[in-house]
Amino acid sequence: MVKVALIDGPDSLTGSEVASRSLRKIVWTRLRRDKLAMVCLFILIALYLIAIFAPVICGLLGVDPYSFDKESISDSGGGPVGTWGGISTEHPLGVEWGTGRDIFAQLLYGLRISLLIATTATILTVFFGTVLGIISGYAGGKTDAVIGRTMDLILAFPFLLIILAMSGVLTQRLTALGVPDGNPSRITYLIIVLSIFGWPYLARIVRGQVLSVREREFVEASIAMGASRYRILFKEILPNLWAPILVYATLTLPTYVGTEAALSFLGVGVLPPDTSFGGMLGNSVSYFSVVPSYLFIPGVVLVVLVVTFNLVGDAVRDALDPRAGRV
Amino acid sequence: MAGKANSQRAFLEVSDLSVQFPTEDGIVRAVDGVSFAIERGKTLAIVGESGSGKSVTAQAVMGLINKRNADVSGEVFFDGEDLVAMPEEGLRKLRGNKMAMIFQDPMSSLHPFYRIGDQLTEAVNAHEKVSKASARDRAIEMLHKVGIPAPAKRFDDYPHQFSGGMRQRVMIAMALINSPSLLIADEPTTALDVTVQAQIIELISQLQREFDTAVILITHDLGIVADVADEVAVMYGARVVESGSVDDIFYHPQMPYTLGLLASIPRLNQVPGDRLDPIPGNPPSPLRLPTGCVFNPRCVYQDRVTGDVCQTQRPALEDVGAGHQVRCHLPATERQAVADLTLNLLGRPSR
Amino acid sequence: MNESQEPALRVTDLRTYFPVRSKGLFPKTVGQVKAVDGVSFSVQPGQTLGLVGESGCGKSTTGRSVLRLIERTSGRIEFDGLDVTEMSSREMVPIRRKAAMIFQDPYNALNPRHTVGAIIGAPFAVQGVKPPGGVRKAVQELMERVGLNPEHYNRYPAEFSGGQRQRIGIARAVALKPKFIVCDEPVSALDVSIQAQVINLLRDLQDDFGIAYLFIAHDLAVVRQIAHHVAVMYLGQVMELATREDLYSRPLHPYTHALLSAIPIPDPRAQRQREHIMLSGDLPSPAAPPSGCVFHTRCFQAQDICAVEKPEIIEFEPGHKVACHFPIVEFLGTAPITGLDPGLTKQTGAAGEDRGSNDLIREIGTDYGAAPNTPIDPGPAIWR
Amino acid sequence: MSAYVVRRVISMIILLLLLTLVVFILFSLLPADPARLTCGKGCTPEVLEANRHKLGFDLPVIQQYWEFMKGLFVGRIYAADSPSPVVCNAPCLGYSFKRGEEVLVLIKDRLPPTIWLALGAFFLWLAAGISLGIYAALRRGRWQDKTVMGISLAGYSLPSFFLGLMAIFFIVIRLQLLPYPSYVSPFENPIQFFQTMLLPWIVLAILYAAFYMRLTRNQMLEVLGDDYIRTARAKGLPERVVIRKHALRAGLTPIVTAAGLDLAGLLGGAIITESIFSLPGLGSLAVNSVNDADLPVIVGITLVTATFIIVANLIVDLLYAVIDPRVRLV
Amino acid sequence: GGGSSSSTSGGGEPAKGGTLYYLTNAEQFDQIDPQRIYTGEDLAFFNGTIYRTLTAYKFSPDAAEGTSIVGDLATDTGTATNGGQTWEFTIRDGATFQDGSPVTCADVAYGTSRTFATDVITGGPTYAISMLDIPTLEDGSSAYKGPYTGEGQELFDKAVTCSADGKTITFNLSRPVPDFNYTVTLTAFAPVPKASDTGEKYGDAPVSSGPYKIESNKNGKGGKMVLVRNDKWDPASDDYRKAYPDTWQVDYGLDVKVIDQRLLASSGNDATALANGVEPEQLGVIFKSPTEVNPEFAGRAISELDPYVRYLAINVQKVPNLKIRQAIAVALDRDALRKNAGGDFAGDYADGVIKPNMGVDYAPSGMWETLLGEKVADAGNPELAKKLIAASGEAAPTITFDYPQSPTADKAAAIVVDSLGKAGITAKPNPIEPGQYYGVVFDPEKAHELINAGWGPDWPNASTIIPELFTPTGGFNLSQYDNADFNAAVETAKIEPDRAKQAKMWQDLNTKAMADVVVIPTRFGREQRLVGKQIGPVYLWPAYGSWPYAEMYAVQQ
Ligand SMILES: Nc1ncnc2c1ncn2[C@@H]1O[C@H](COP(=O)(O)OP(=O)(O)OP(=O)(O)O)[C@@H](O)[C@H]1O
Ligand SMILES: Nc1ncnc2c1ncn2[C@@H]1O[C@H](COP(=O)(O)OP(=O)(O)OP(=O)(O)O)[C@@H](O)[C@H]1O
Ligand SMILES: [Mg+2]
Ligand SMILES: [Mg+2]
Repeated sequence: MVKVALIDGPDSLTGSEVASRSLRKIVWTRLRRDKLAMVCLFILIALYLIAIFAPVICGLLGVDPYSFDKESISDSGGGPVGTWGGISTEHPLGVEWGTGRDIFAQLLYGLRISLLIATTATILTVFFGTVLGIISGYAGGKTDAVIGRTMDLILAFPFLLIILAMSGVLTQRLTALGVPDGNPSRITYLIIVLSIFGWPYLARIVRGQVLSVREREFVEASIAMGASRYRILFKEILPNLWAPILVYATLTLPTYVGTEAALSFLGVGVLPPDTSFGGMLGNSVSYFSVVPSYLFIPGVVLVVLVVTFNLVGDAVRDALDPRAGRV
Repeated sequence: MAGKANSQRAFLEVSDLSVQFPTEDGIVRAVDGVSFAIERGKTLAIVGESGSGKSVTAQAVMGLINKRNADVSGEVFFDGEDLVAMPEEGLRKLRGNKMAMIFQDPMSSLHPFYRIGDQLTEAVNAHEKVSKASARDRAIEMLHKVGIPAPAKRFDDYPHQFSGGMRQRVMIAMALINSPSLLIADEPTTALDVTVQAQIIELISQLQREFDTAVILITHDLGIVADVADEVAVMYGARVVESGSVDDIFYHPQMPYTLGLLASIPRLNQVPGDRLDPIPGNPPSPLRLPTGCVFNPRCVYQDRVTGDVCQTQRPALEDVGAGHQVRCHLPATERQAVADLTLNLLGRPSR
Repeated sequence: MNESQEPALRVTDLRTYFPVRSKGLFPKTVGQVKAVDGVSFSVQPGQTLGLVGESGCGKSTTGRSVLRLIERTSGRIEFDGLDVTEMSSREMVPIRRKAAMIFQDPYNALNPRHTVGAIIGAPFAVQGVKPPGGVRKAVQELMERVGLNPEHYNRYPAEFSGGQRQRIGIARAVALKPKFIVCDEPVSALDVSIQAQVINLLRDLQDDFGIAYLFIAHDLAVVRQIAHHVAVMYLGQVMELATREDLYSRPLHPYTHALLSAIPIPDPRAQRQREHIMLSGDLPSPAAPPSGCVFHTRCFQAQDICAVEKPEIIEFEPGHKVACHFPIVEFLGTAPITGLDPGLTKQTGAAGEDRGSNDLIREIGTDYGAAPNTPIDPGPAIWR
Repeated sequence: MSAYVVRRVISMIILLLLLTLVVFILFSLLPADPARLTCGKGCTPEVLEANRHKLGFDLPVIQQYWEFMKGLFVGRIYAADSPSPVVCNAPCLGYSFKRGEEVLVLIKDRLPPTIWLALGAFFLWLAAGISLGIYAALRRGRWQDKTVMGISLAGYSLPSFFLGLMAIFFIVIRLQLLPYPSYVSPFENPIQFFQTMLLPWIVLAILYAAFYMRLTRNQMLEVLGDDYIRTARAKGLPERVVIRKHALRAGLTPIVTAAGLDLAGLLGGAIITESIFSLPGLGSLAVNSVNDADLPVIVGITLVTATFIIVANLIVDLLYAVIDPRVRLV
Repeated sequence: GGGSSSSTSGGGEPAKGGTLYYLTNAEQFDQIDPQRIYTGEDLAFFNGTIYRTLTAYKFSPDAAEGTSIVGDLATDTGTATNGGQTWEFTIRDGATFQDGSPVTCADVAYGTSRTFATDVITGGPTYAISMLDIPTLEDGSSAYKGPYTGEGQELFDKAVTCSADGKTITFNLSRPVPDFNYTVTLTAFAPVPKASDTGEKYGDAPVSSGPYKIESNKNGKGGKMVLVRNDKWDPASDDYRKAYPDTWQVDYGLDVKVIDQRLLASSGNDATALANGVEPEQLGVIFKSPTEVNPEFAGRAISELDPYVRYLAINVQKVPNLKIRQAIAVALDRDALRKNAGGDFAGDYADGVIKPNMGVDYAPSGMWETLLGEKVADAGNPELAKKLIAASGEAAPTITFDYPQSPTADKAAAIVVDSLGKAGITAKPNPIEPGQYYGVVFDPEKAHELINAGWGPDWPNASTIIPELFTPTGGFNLSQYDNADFNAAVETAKIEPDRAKQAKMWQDLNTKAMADVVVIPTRFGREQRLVGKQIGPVYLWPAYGSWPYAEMYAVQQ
């Protein structure tokens, strides 16, 4: 049967029904199967939309976070008039102690600020963590040592303390550098410190990944073709890092929301008249035994935000887990 | 043999064993109606391509498949007891005691954090109440048997201080320390160099003789099969497609896949530089086993079968001689002709 | 073989040592792994040199050093008569069109995040080559050539089986029609039924394009099917280098003997009757290689001098080099190592007769057709 | 091994030196004039100048740094040229004029509550985190797993201050199960000590346990798939032994790392928890010092905390070698 | 004065013995060294317990009586001669330090001299330096450098002299100070035995001359100070202090919420505990209204005007245009600010920096009635502000508001921003860490246009207000105000011996400063306090706006 020897032609594909394996498609197909994640994703998108359109929404409802409603608070003590922190048709979630500002509107604007800070800081963290991690992992030697020691240094700092201590002066420096005074520079400060103290974690992960990816033969194949360092780093290696980076990003974002809230709680938040979740929670401390809604409303929204982010992050992680489904 | 309900049961008799893993992508039929049997002191080799279900079969026999995430059905009679139906505790008592297993990768099969000696005595203590000292003596003796020089000294070493071949010897020592009557060796030499492989295979045969153990040797290397096996089961696509004595398989193969396998291996006793005769196509995914005969997409002989039975009907395991069974739709005459043709090509005598 | 022709690759006294460093803030070099230690060979255009040896003996390091993927310690590498040893990585770029590489692990060698089209098209992109008709057309032609369905241009490696992935790697390697390819165990990870497909493909490509291969493998049987010359490595050094015919029929080095005899033949009767040379022990660590002849610790022929003096590699007979104090010459023309199917042996003619004829049976006999009971000098090895 | 430790200690010291320098430079930027802060209502420029000199703030940063480093080893005398110099004995971490106390003494005073808090929470979270993590891993994909992971998710989604305030609101204010937290030393009044520490312990433990549950679960899942676990089962070991002896030990390394660093971090003071539960620990000292611009104290705390972390790093690395014999400390 | 007492004394009779607990959020006293103490509550506490001063304020809830003085260490309230430029005090017999040695003139003089060692004794009031007849050097500092260097000691010894018997101390002043006998109520003039002086560290182990002495003191959260009876103190020599309790214990670093909860519950030791402040959320629990206590807390809570005036200082160097300053003042929503601070509970609208409870020195300034051209509503008048800006000839300014950060202050800042914004003035909030606050705003380079502040007099004479706040030599001139006419008028007022005339002068200067809008007064502060069930007397002592510590007792069971 000579035919045996000659058949050497195109093969039939096996498992060709498996969906195309681009990262995006993998994540998306797997995510879509996860009902809970989809619900959370939906909530998240809704929250982002709410944040972006907060002024419009507040306008429609006739509330805004800045105007003082002196009628809604008592003349003695400054507490809200009415039960549950002064919940009324005018003020769907009540008013702030002492000023009568609308809690609902504050919440929406706080969401805006929280998301702005957390999202931007995440992007920066991911950027620096990735770039420095890749460089550190690929270059090795002295570069690696310098970046590594810098990371050690940063990780050894009690960062909350530093952020607290440095907020005033660094905000001023930023202003001196041309960042508009006030909230722009405060927010910038928060974004910067969160990124500065955040990147080493990702850089470590990325570095580790690079160390293993660069040992994979396709990198060598690329070198053997005569590829430039740029191509190797960013075309060959980087695409293989998206999974850990994406996972890290989705899990970092909620952490930053929480951290920003904690910092606001400790007084390093945005400037009045603006406020964020942490600021609202910090304010609540003096009153919550009398008006618990001050604690619960921003707290619950914050938790919902963080939980949904985390759930989506988890789902992304599972979707990207190479071992997933191998039970 | 397997399937003959009223005959005397063999020492180990596996009949119609199936293992399915439900996964995200669908149900993986890793093992699909596999049957075979083996007596004490004999060696059964299971050969087949990667992913054909060899390891899962072995683990199913050992009761190592986690029943929580897999469906195991069929029967595994070991010394008269059905292992599939047996509760976990009973299996545990058998494992490492009456039946033992060694694995493909000696590098990762030993716990990296515990001393060699402790891992060995642990195997003793799991089944017997013996004093520390006597467990130690037994372990050292076993290490000596598998050819570890200065076993008393090496007793306290960690696995990473051993070379690959040495580790595989330790694994063998661990498997045989309770004198099992069944040893399953899952590709015990794939990760080793040829020169070491030869040592290990030799060692297993030697110990098999000493303990009168039944050995199931899983491999994809037909050379090793030719070397040590008494019986051979050829697996393809989760099924046994041909089984029989080693001579049946090598000199009288009846299944096109077995033939293709024999034809495609480069051999030292072949014309150097000649073209090889590969089987076309690729092995099937266990997620989507072909309907009918699992080999049909790659089979070049199916045009010799009338109709589309190859594509639609699953062939039964058919007796074609004493203990020689084949799963193929080819008519007996055609099978013989095909076998002769190929064997001629290989330069072997046909029957 | 046209000896006057400039070899596609010539390697002279190549050494590649890896420093062993301590960890910590101030790492120190505490030793060296002599992964490749004085290796010389050449490969003629359109020919294949097989490089065999056990795991860790330095095969891959040789292949990589040759392509300047790792920095060699010393030695000289010439492509097509051009000395590339001292070239900077920039200068190497155009050279890399002529030399490509195929890897062992068909999954690892392909970037899982790139489509097949991108992978095979990468050499064009990297080298800035614009094939007539565009990259896509060129890639699809290549895919067709190596037996892949060109419609699968946009798929990812994970969607392919091992054999198919290896074809992708091969297509990438031959994309720029190189003169020379290092194949680092291209079939070791494949199932036997697929292995043969790939070997056939490599040979066809060699015939078509006249590519020279440095074919690395640990399986002597596989090498035998593809290589014109074979080099046997042990602990970073070449022990024996000969034409295929010479090496398999008249191996000189004890190590080659041991290797050959350790490979089981998938033929029960033949296998049962073969004599096996069983080497004792494992490969020593290349970080602390034995003194003298590196093989002496496992050699059944070893004598006192072996532990002291390193045997130089010498051209023992024309085209057959060996590095051994006591090459096994007395076996010449006989087949001491392998037993054969008795049925076959009977038909075997005289040794060396009619070599090159296409008669399968006689060919086999030529290699191993001798009395199986020829006494062998008993060494420290275990005999079966 | 000892050479390794010596080398590590040296690099630790270098790291600490660098860190101090960075801290000095960072804090030299602070707007508040520390001298002004020690100079009350009726402050005059010359008094200000004198104070500045006394505190050593008139020196260039680098020299202040040098003085500080010297003080660590030989002690330090502030305002040596004045009639009433302030002596700060070696190791002198600085002197808080605001509080009229050596920084080292201040830190020593504040350490016990922080240590109690950290240790109590540490044991709670390790116990809960690891056991629940294993439990979840063994029941992967089933409701028990999902429940544990849900708890874990909640744990690390809840900001600590929210959790703390909720605990106070419900347990202290509404249900009045515990008194309003205010620290007493365990040696003074053990019962009150436990009553006040209980909530902070639980709050911190929930936060951390959440992470350890996941970590343990993932580690276990990873390790349970390893070949040597199969070997252990093939030996016929009871499942309990396989899990505890073989799997857990193998999966321990990242847990040890995390635990070591987390504990060290906590020993530097849990700023938020301490301030919510008004525990007089390092964290609240830190916050107060920031509010007071009490520079020497901030620097001192930063250094002490960083030292904890760096030392923990070393200990963790040494522990690796204990856990994993393959690790060679060279 | 404003705060008619809502409750004046606790239930029950005074009894000797027991322990009084002073619960505080602070982690330590700012200062314990007598020469360095400078806050009202601390002055009251230490003066009542361990430091006797030449003169002291009477104990009474009444604003007038409570701010009048009696002799303490001195037999009487002193004798002024030389037109008020020389003051003489005679020290009582039987007054001793805790070691039993008698308090002499030399000890008082020595204590006073310590103030001059400005490099060691920092933070305290510097009246001795500015009032005693000791020349100043070119750089403005005193020629006397304190007892430690001894430089210029002879100058001091000339300014402060002792009689031969050590009983009479004479202060020679550089100018007439008609109320110098009020000045010496400050512990800065308290005696310090030279032998025990440890300089900088004297506060760690001060020598008591009062009925109690420090047994132990441990700062920080969880720390406490314990005062026990000074058995060398002779009640016969001291008819001023009652010294009822056996022990005083100060618990440091308690959370304000904890303090409230403990006092509300008032169980165990907390029955004899006091503190000085109530969180806003508890006000509704304790009080029916700012002037009425809920029955269940009757006799345990007070809501009184404190000595402080809250205001926003305008930095006149940075905002030189009067019209702009007026515009800022007019635009400010003081109503919202007061509401935010607690409405009625937080106090009354202020019209100047002198408070009605100052007695004679107070007269309405008319700031919000006439001074700014028309009557300005409490909620501000953005329209008028816009007009003023238009009239200023400048564009609407952009200003920055410095304030010590806290949640409530953040909201106040929001109010400032919002209400100024309505008048077109851009205000930017600049929160500063509370502890660093004064360090920043006293630095002319770092302070901004609008600065949050509050001030209380050192004794009931506006001489401790107007000069401090509005002259370049004042210690609290956040406005950087420097007006030659004004300065001259201040100097005249300072030495005016006739108290009534002097009061009129202060009233005019107050009005002048308001007309110049140097500060925007927002509130005459009111404060609320709560004590345990078994403590008395419960009233706010007008002298320091504090508890009358020396009179306090645990109620007899
Ligand atoms: N736990 C599991 N869950 C899902 N699929 C599994 C599991 N274990 C094995 N399989 C699948 O079952 C099939 C048979 O696997 P098995 O390990 O028995 O193959 P094998 O013949 O031993 O192959 P190899 O030669 O590569 O070892 C494979 O496709 C494998 O992916
Ligand atoms: N980058 C490296 N650093 C240090 N040692 C190395 C490095 N690469 C290889 N080695 C060592 O050099 C020796 C030769 O390695 P090499 O990979 O060339 O062997 P090989 O013959 O290809 O083996 P295999 O068959 O396992 O692929 C080995 O001992 C290996 O451990
Ligand atoms: Mg297998
Ligand atoms: Mg290799």
